Amino acid sequence: MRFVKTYWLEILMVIPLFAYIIGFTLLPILTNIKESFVDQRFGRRYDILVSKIADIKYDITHAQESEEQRAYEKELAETTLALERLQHSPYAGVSLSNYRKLFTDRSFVKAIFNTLAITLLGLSLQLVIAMSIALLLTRPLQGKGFFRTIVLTPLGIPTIVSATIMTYIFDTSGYLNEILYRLGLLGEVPIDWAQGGWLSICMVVFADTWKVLPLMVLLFIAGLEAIPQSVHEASQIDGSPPLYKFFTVTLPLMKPYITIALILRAIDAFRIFELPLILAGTATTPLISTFTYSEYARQNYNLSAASGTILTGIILIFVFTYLYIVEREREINA
Amino acid sequence: MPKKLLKSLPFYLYLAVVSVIILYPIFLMVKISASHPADIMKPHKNLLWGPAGITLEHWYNVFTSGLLLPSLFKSLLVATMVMLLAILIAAPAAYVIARLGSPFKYLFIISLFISRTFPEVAIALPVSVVFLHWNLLDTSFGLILAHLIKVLPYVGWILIGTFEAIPLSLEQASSVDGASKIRTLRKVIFPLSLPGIAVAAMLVWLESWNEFTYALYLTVSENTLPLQTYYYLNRGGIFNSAAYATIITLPVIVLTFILQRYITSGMLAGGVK
Amino acid sequence: MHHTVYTIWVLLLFSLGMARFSSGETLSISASLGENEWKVMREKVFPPFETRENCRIRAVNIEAGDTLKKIEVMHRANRMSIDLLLLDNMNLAPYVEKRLVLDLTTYQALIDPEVYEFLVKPLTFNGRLMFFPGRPNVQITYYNTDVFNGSNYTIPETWDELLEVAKRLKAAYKVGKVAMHGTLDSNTTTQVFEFISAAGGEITTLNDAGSIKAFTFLQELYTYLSPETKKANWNTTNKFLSEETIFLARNWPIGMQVIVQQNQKTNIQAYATWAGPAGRATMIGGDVIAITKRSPNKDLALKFAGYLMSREIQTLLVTELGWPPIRSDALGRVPEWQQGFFKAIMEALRYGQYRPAIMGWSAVDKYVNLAFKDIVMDGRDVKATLETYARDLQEELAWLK
Amino acid sequence: MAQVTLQKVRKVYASGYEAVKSIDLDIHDGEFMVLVGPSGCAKSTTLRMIAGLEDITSGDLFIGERKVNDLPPSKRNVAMVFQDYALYPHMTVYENMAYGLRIRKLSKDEIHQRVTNAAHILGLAEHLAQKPKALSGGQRQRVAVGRTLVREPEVFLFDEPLSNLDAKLRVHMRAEIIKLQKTLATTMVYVTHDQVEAMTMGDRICVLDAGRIMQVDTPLALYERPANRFVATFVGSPAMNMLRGRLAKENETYCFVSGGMRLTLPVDKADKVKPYTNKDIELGIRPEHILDRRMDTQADNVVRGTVLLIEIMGNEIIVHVDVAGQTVIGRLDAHAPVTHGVEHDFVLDMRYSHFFDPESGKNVSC
Repeated sequence: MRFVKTYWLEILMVIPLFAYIIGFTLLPILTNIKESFVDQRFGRRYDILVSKIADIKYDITHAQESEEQRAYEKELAETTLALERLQHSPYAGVSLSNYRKLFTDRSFVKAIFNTLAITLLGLSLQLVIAMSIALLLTRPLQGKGFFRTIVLTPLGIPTIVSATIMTYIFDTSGYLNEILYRLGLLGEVPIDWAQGGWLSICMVVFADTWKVLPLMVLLFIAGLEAIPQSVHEASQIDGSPPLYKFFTVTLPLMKPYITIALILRAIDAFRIFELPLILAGTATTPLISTFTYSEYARQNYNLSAASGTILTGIILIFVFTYLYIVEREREINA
Repeated sequence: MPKKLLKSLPFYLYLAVVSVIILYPIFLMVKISASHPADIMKPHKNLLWGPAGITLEHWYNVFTSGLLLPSLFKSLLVATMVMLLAILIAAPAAYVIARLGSPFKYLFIISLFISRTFPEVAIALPVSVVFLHWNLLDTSFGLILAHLIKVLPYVGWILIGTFEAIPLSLEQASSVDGASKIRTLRKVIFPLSLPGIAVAAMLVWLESWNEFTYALYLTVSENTLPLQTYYYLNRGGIFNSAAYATIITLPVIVLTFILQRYITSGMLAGGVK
Repeated sequence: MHHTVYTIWVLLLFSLGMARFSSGETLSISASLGENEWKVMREKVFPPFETRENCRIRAVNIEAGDTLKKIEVMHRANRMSIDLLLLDNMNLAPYVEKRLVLDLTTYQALIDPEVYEFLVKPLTFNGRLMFFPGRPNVQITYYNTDVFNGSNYTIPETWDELLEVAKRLKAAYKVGKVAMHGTLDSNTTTQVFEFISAAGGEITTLNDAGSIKAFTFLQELYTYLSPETKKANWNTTNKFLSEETIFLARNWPIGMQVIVQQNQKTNIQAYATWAGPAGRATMIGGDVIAITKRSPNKDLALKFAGYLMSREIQTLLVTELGWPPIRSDALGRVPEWQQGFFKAIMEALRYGQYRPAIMGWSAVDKYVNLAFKDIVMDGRDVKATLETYARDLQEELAWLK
Repeated sequence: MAQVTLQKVRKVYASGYEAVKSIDLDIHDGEFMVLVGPSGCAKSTTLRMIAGLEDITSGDLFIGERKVNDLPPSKRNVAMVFQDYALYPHMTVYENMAYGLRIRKLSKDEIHQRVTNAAHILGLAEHLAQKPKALSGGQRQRVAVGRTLVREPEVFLFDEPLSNLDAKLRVHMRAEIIKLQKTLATTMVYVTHDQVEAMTMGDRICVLDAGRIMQVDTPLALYERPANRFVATFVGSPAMNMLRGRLAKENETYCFVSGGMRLTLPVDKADKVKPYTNKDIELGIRPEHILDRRMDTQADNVVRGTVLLIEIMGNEIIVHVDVAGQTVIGRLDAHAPVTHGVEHDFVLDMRYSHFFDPESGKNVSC
């Protein structure tokens, strides 16, 4: 009690944030998980009936003539009966049917594969490119400020916009094919980037990289600038060749920044949504996120919930392994 | 000197290539938004500008369509509100967390971190159902609440970093000087954290301005700019969507150029350690 | 600090106010139209009505796919901000089943005798008129006149010719130049529906002789189709035609607006359709007028419905947009460039069939697309695949009854 | 104006570590009390408890008549100078000083009068409009002091205020603070780890070690009558020599025997240490009481040892001598004829010797 007395202000200050997070993040996630265990067929029907009943009740209260009212009463009775019957239907109660459906659905399995592939490919590509650019922009180079500004341009560009732009580039009659054609790398037959499979994965990865490169470059530049000059000088005096120096001095010192970059990017990559939705479409290149959405759009809420839950699961597993590793390293260092 | 230049030539080449790859798509967007259909609607397109030259007709269409202003207004309102509320909610908590002892602090930061990792698509569905009952679907307020879900943990992190940078002795001095906790917050902590808060605010504004997923789930008829672009993409053909995209992008690019030098790695990293 | 907080509250209340914002004397209508269609609406159709009734018309564009969900949302929340809908007729049953739309039986009188009977009939659900006819619509076959100039290529009139042309085009251009809607959603369903009907099949059965014929044909045809097929829907098809990455494809009449007016392509024309084993068949799509059950201003909405069905507006729509009229006395003079297309539309309408008005159309949609993916795209066995999906479909339909 | 009283004050941290072990301390009104001790002796913790920045685990703390255990710092009417000064970087020097006064709702001109006055005393008059980062270390230090001055508090608290300054400046500020205290005659509690600072500044000094008070007394008393081994060695430099040995009695005279040497005790000391006869005992003697033999040739208490090291100070020399395996440090006249590595006779002036109990380390000779 004394604690509350002394720290009332602090408590008051923390509560809103965490109340919000619990209310608007944790709770939804939990409901989502709950819904995912309700059979889709039951879910939809139940939905309709409940709203219908509510609607009829509303009409009864607003009905003018008594005869109209009677009609509603009758309808109400029928619907309630239907609901009653539904409660005892084979589909009622907790069921794994959604998950069974998902894992027998080839396009969902493909979605899992695509999601992982895009994450892995994207991360490694972005890591290498961003690192190389950061290295260049931190060494004494004429007009690097200019390049820095250019590289950072896409930083704030809405993903939806970058997606829009990328459609111009990756259309079958788009600018990339045109460039390849002009370079003579391509005959009359254009490449269909959205055909699914690796091509589409590469397309999404490219689009994603274009969008997030600035963030990673900034992060790495900060990391490189955090390395004291003396370290570089020391290794120069030791006469270590540049590449050797990079792998033995720079990279280890960059480790914290790299891990941060990777973890943040990985999470976003798992959740990547607009780009594949617009660039590739759900038909040829489903991702878990877009799959979840398309099921939602088809009003298969429970199925959507299940797929969303799976995505959540994958991310959480990833995050916790990451945290575990960080913890262990702490203990090692300490 | 020329020898040195020769040595750094490959670097310049690399940077040049990267720059082109980064800038060309943006150029395309602007180009298409101001090109004659004849130049775009043909098998082999011009990589630079087509012979028919520049036209502003698409821009004219967009501005006269009557769909731009409402969505522009909604986007502005939502982004601004989200910015203010996010700071108002996250800043105090961030301050307290920044002053906590290590075990609790770590715990809080982790929980913020995890709450940020949940996929929107998983959150948006239940939220849309709840908002339906709360009568918040298709309202700016509802969207604001949704965007807060996305930005709060993020801004929380940034601000924790900001507050950690303020030495504890300042607060103690102030309290010895006879200031109450609240006065200390107002007169000492707040002014000192203002720059950090400002940057965080701008980042939040951007996040909300660009947000798509929640908007898609929670909007019925009153679109935000990104949604409007999306629907144009689905419908009006590529010219208008190009014009729209350009319109959304301009303020953003300006803002990011302002932000560039203020963004610290801590903010990007969101303070994960 | 203080007045920041203050402003925040002001803004908060303000946005809440926005939330509560209800139309009042403004009539809110929603439809899923193209830019230039909206243009005509805004410039030619709304203003006279607005002045006559001195009201404001607020038009929002809701995608056909989203309409049901969103109307349902507003209905349940009892915050109906849409009064009148121009609904795609493909999926009407749910609106009735979920009691979202107003029972129009008592307002039957608004339908002028001049309105075609065959358009009104399918709008009554168990004896009650739930919708007004809005705009019949039907897909036509677009073709590139530079290619199909009669000399080396002629427009296909039968399935066999279609297959033939597709083969020759692919041989000539190394890549397919004929496309169909292959986005595996309602777009695909519509065109599959036409193929099945043209083979005398029934799409809701899915494994009858006609369906099997249709899928067998599509499976063979697909290998000669353009890769764009996967991305081709009612919208992108226009782009592909305009960019001349494809030369022949069926699509809705809105295409002519985009292709000819917006993209300024003069070398694209259209004809009705090709004949299958059981003759020519098209699907009557288009929009019907619905008035939301909880619309805050029904009377205005009803007036506007009448206004839309009136002779003047129908004529206007024919002239401006080449929309086929719903009434015999609307003889608008279609502008020169449209006449070819208009002819095609009117002819295609003659082969038109309605979809069955069933609750589970979304199920049909789903299984047809699954079948299309497996059989046509992935080349699986026709009979076996159709068998399984037909079974699932029947089960689901039964469940949804 | 008030005295500060600590009664059985303890500080135990959440981790269970007991930083302060039951301290009793009376700081008189207007007194300059210095808390000194090696790092980790809890001197800062004690100060921060007085300020109210650390809460008190048990015991009572009075400022004047008020028991302030549970009062927040803001209500204790104390002022504090922090080690890192803790100036508000976003305020000008003037605002920094005025901050506390504004909180107390003093009238504008009252504030102005006080601030300018303080600024004048500290020679900050022309810097009032500047922000702290524009100032030099010494000036910042002055501002920190000024900020406490204007408050006219009951008690001033200083937490190692000079430790961030270079040696020269430190000596200077030391003098200033002393002057200040003399003019204000307000109670001041001053924490430092530097015993020279403590000796020069304090009216009284409180020597702490590992959370316990070792001795509280005036600087001179501390020096001449250290209560125990710790204080004896902590105060004064070079530190007091400590020799282990036994107390022997030979025909009415007591003498300290260790290795080769046997040193006769003066009578007064002998009386005090009698009980240690034939027991182990420790002899403490300050370097300045080790004399060169030639001063008086027939003196007793002579020890012979090899000179290990000679430090030349100019006015004097410090010699390290090995006497029967124990190193003894002496402070001799600059021209004493000692040479490195050569055996030499020294006289220990036993009048100034101290004797300590080997176990408890208590000073048993006074």
